[in-house]
Amino acid sequence: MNDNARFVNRKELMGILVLAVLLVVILPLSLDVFRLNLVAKYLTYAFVALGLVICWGFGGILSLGQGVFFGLGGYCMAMFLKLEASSPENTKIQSTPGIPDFMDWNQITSLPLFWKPFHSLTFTVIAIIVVPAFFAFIIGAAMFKRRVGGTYFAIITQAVAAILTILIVGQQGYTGGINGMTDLRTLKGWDIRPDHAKIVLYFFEVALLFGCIFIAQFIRRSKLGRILVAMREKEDRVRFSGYSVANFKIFAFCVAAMFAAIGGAMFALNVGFMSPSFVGIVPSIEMVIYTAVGGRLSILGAVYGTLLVNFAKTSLSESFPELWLFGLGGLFIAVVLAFPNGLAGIWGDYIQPRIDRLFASRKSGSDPKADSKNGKSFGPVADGAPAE
Amino acid sequence: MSDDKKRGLDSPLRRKLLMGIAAIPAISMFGGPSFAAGPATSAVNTTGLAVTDTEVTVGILHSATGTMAISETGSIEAEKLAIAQINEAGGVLGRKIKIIQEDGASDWPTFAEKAKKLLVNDKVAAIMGCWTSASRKAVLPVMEQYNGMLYYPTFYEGLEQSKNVIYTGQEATQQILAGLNWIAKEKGAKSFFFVGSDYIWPRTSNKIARKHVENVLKGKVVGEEYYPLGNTQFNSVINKIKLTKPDVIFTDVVGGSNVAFYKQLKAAGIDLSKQALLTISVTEDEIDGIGGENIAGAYACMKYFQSLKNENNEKFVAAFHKMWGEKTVIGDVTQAAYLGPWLWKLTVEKAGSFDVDKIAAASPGIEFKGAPEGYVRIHENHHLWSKTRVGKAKLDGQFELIYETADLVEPDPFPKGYQ
Amino acid sequence: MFGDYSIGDLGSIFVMQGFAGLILFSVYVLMALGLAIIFGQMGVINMAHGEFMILGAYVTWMTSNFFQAFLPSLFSGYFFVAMILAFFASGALGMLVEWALIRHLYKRPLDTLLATWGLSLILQQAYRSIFGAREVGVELPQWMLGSQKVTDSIEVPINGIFVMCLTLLITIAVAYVMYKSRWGRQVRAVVQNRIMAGAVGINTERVDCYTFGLGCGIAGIAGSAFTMIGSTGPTSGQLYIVDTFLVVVFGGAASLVGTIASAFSISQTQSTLEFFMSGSMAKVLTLLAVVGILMLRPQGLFALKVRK
Amino acid sequence: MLIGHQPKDFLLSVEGLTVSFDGFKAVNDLSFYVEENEIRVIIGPNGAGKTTVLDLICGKTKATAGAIHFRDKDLTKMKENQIVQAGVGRKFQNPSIYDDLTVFENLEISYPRGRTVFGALTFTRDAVVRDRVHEVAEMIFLKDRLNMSAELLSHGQKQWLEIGMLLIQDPELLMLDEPVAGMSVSERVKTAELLNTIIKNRSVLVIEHDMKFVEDIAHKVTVLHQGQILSEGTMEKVKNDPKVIEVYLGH
Repeated sequence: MNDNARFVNRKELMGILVLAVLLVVILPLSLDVFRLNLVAKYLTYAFVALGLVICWGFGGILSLGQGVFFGLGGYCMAMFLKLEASSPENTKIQSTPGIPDFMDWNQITSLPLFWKPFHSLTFTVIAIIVVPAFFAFIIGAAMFKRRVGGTYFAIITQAVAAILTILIVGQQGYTGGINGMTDLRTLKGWDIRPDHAKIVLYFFEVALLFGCIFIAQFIRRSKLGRILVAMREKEDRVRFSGYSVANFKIFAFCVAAMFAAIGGAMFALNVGFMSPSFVGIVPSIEMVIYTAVGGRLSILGAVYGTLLVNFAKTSLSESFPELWLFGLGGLFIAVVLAFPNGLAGIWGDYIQPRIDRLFASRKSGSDPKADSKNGKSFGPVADGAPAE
Repeated sequence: MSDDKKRGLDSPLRRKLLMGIAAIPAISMFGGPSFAAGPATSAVNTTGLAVTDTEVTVGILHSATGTMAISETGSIEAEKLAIAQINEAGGVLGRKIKIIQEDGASDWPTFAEKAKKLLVNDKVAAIMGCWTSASRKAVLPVMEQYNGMLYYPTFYEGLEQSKNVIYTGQEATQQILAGLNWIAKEKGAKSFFFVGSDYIWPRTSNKIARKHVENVLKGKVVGEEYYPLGNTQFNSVINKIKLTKPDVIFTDVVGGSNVAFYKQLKAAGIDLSKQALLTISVTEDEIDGIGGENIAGAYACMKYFQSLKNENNEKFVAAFHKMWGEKTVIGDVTQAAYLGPWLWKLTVEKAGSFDVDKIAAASPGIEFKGAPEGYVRIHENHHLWSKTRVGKAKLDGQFELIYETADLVEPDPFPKGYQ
Repeated sequence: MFGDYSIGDLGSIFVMQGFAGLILFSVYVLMALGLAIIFGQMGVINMAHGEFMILGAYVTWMTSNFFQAFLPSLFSGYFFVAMILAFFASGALGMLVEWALIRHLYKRPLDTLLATWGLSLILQQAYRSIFGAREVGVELPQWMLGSQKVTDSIEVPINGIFVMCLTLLITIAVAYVMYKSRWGRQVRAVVQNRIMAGAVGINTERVDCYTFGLGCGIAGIAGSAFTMIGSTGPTSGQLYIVDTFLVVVFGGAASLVGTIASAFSISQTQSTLEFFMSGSMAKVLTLLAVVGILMLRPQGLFALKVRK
Repeated sequence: MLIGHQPKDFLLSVEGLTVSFDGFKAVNDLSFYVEENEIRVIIGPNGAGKTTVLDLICGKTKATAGAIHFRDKDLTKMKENQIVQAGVGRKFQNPSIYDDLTVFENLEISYPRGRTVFGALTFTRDAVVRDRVHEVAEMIFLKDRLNMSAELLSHGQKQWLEIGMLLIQDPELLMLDEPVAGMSVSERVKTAELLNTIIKNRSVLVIEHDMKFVEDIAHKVTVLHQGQILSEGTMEKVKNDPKVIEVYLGH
């Protein structure tokens, strides 16, 4: 019980360490830069999946519009990078040098007002966090205060994603339209394209990811985390324990939005462009499946789920593009029908108990009661009921 | 007509089989021609490309899945055909071409990722690929960073020029201006109504068309409308067309929207044999989905039609049908995609090397006399000199050639006065 | 913008524009009815709804090919046969899906969303493998093409009239089935109290299965009808899905009247806006209005206040 | 402010309360007053509107007309969580606890501290909290089940746990909806004992069918019938009211 109150317990620490070794040591050593950059790209989605664990797994709020926040974060970053790439020297063939190329194509002759602050990196970094959070706050406040939840919320977030996509595509003079913002080159003069930059960015991203994992872990371990779980189960009861359910939902949704936005910003840096194809409904739903495969209640599972699905996608679509869609579709169905707790559930139900038994037989001195308790709350709530 | 419809039932299956065969390096299919021993690999490949003494690897990068698979399938087929033919004719510098095909999955970042994989991992000597502007824009920085060579087949909006890309389709002025001139003269057209899908290619094309109509033809644009990609309801814009009674409807609607647009236009009682309509986005491929009866009478402005009467084209169409099924249609982009491997082969042979820098430098001036569209030549700006043609859609889904420019039109990706 | 036109011109345009709105309305109702039954009565979110529609479209295409090849004399009437076949094909697939998939997920509505999304991916790829990646063109009999002149300047498209009649017919049929027939009473009984319904001898599993099948079957008819106005390709179904869901949710999920009212208001808003601005902006504004109203009135237009 | 101000300070005053669902008036112009430290039992046949009254007071259902004052606060204008924070606690008819959490966590969540988002994030499980949880757990007979997942408890234990969750909130007005329903005889006895300890120093509003139990604890009884008060007073008075006998006790 006391163990429970601590921010990470022994098993969880082990889990985080294993992931750290995998991401910091094993992958960089075993993969070439190209593949490592792919991993970096996948990991940007892991941020989104992590956010979904908090808002969907813990809080029971399924958002089908996480692409909106991924996109907002990504676009904020891309706007900064695009401005830097559009220096008057780089763009001297344009009729108006010094503005992004797509603006020039759309007969815009001066930088729009809302672009101007993105000359500043500090402003950009703040915007990456604040803009999506603010947006999530507005949506969340409007919906949760009026007790819109469940499927309605899912469909409305989906509509928001559709609106934003059409808007970005339609306002191409300001956003780059369907092409997105391409050809991003430098960050404060530092070229983000060569291999060594990719490696630096990879490690930076992994560090950020662990930052987010710790935040997620902190939230889960705090009373707030337990309130979220309680809320998912019996919303009314939480209300009658004196909590404002709406505020907690808004908080979870905002955190998820911020994580997604960080992922989006890292995407723009790692991949070198941003496009509306991440904002829409399809990518948003795909991001949900990463979380579901990892186990919607498992923080680390989100990372593994994202990596697994994307590795499968890349390798399958390289050799069997047709099979890939069958595979992905089948994965959705299998996860929902057979493994509602995803990889974490499989781990918690089948693998962990064996390992435990192995350890228990070796050193019988350990406290079996604490172990079983921890095992349960780590293998992330293997026995937990599905979110809905 | 019934014949035409029956093929739908059997052709995909058959196409599938054929694709499977084609995936095996085409040598097995064509009975293994003997490859003359070419120059030493060390001499023709100084940059570590995937070239051996007997083989050279080339990438094909299109969408085989997702919404764009509809359009890009033809390009894949054409490129495979060209490569098979080149191999049959002895390969490139005595080396057989090996294909690595990647799926862009209609997703722009995937295109970038796969392009990078082809260049970095597979070290391909050239990539035949991309279809939409968005995919090209995503791939372009990768091509430039890793110094690859892309042969891009689609007619597009222009405003681009790269050492690492050969544009085998037409850029906007090349495609549009001659067509507008023709229709203005032929139909005495003064007023135009523009309808397009809402993204960069239609918007840029319409911008160029508008300048040309207003400044050169001294006509008037009475309406300019854009609908989101995938929109299926066009009754409102059709009413606006009825209200403004333009001499010419000028369209660049793409994808599934296309089908909806022409079906609804027909249903609204706009008779394309009386109302002139000029499209720059409908090829034989699109008519397949629209249905010939819905679009018959419309004019399309392209550089190639399947029905072109010349020796090259007859051979090309026959070979294409032999490989991909009798009833597979061939559109403008499909033909342009077919040019890619041939132009690359000719350039390699002129440069005497697979090195990308040498190919980029040797490209201007390369002539391809065997092109189905007729003679083409690569311009200094890496686009093609080509003729512009206007065709009239017929009930059977083919175009009847109505007009073609007398000379090759010069590609002008950064047109003065149209920006 | 109206300065250059005569009053007569404007008048007929407004009539035709009103008609365009009505066609859009019919299209929305047709799309949404099947979904409204499934979502409203069963609480299942069927993300593969669009793919069931496209199945109907492909069935129509195959039927037209069959008639052209073997019964060319009856070609003018094939469309009715096609619609019936489309209904049964989509309905049968729907029942199969219910039995294999949905049945296990009634207690987890959000999970049905993910599972049916997976199903939609599988169906899309299946269509691509079977029918090819290219779009297919469905040829219509001559009488369904063109338009009917009402006055010199007012013309209405025949396929529009056809869709409207079809919508009316199907709506009446559905209303009858749901509110008058014995089976409809069973469905509603199951919706209100599954356990009680089971206790009084209603085979709830079978009712669920048929309800889902009916919803999918109507989607099939809709898809068949849409071959007249839209495209038929492996991914065409996705074009409809967001609109469809918004219509259903905006109407208040449990209400057939609500679905119709919401289809009406959304279609009229959109077609009116389309006349004054570009199609893209009209779409954005319509969606924004719908989302905005849903934020103020989350239960939709026509949800009843019930004692919880 | 003087208008409508009661001469005597009631803890809870319900005046002219009406709620209608699509025209059906579940509660119709209802008025009653609860004093400090009073134990009031509401009885009435099924569908009389008993649970709806509790729903209205705790904010779960919004009133169509009328006023509910708790001290000087108008509860009809407050949200559920604000009503709880003002000092009104509610136990539901079916045990409403968090199955996924342990007994300890169930009680801890109900502990009235850190109820804002930020407060919950920075909440620490200090000695005060632990002691209070242990204290309450002892009262509700669950002292040695603190680390058990709540879903494993028996039905009666779940009822106790929910009562414990209310207790730890320390409300001034405690509302219990059929606290002994579905319990075994021995559990019933223990529950009565529990209720007798916890009703000290607070006002309690109870809905109950078990007449024996009502007689044991009630200071005053209100009989509801079709959303209106049929009779009100001591158990003795109510029992002898002919109207009551006709509609309820007589059966």
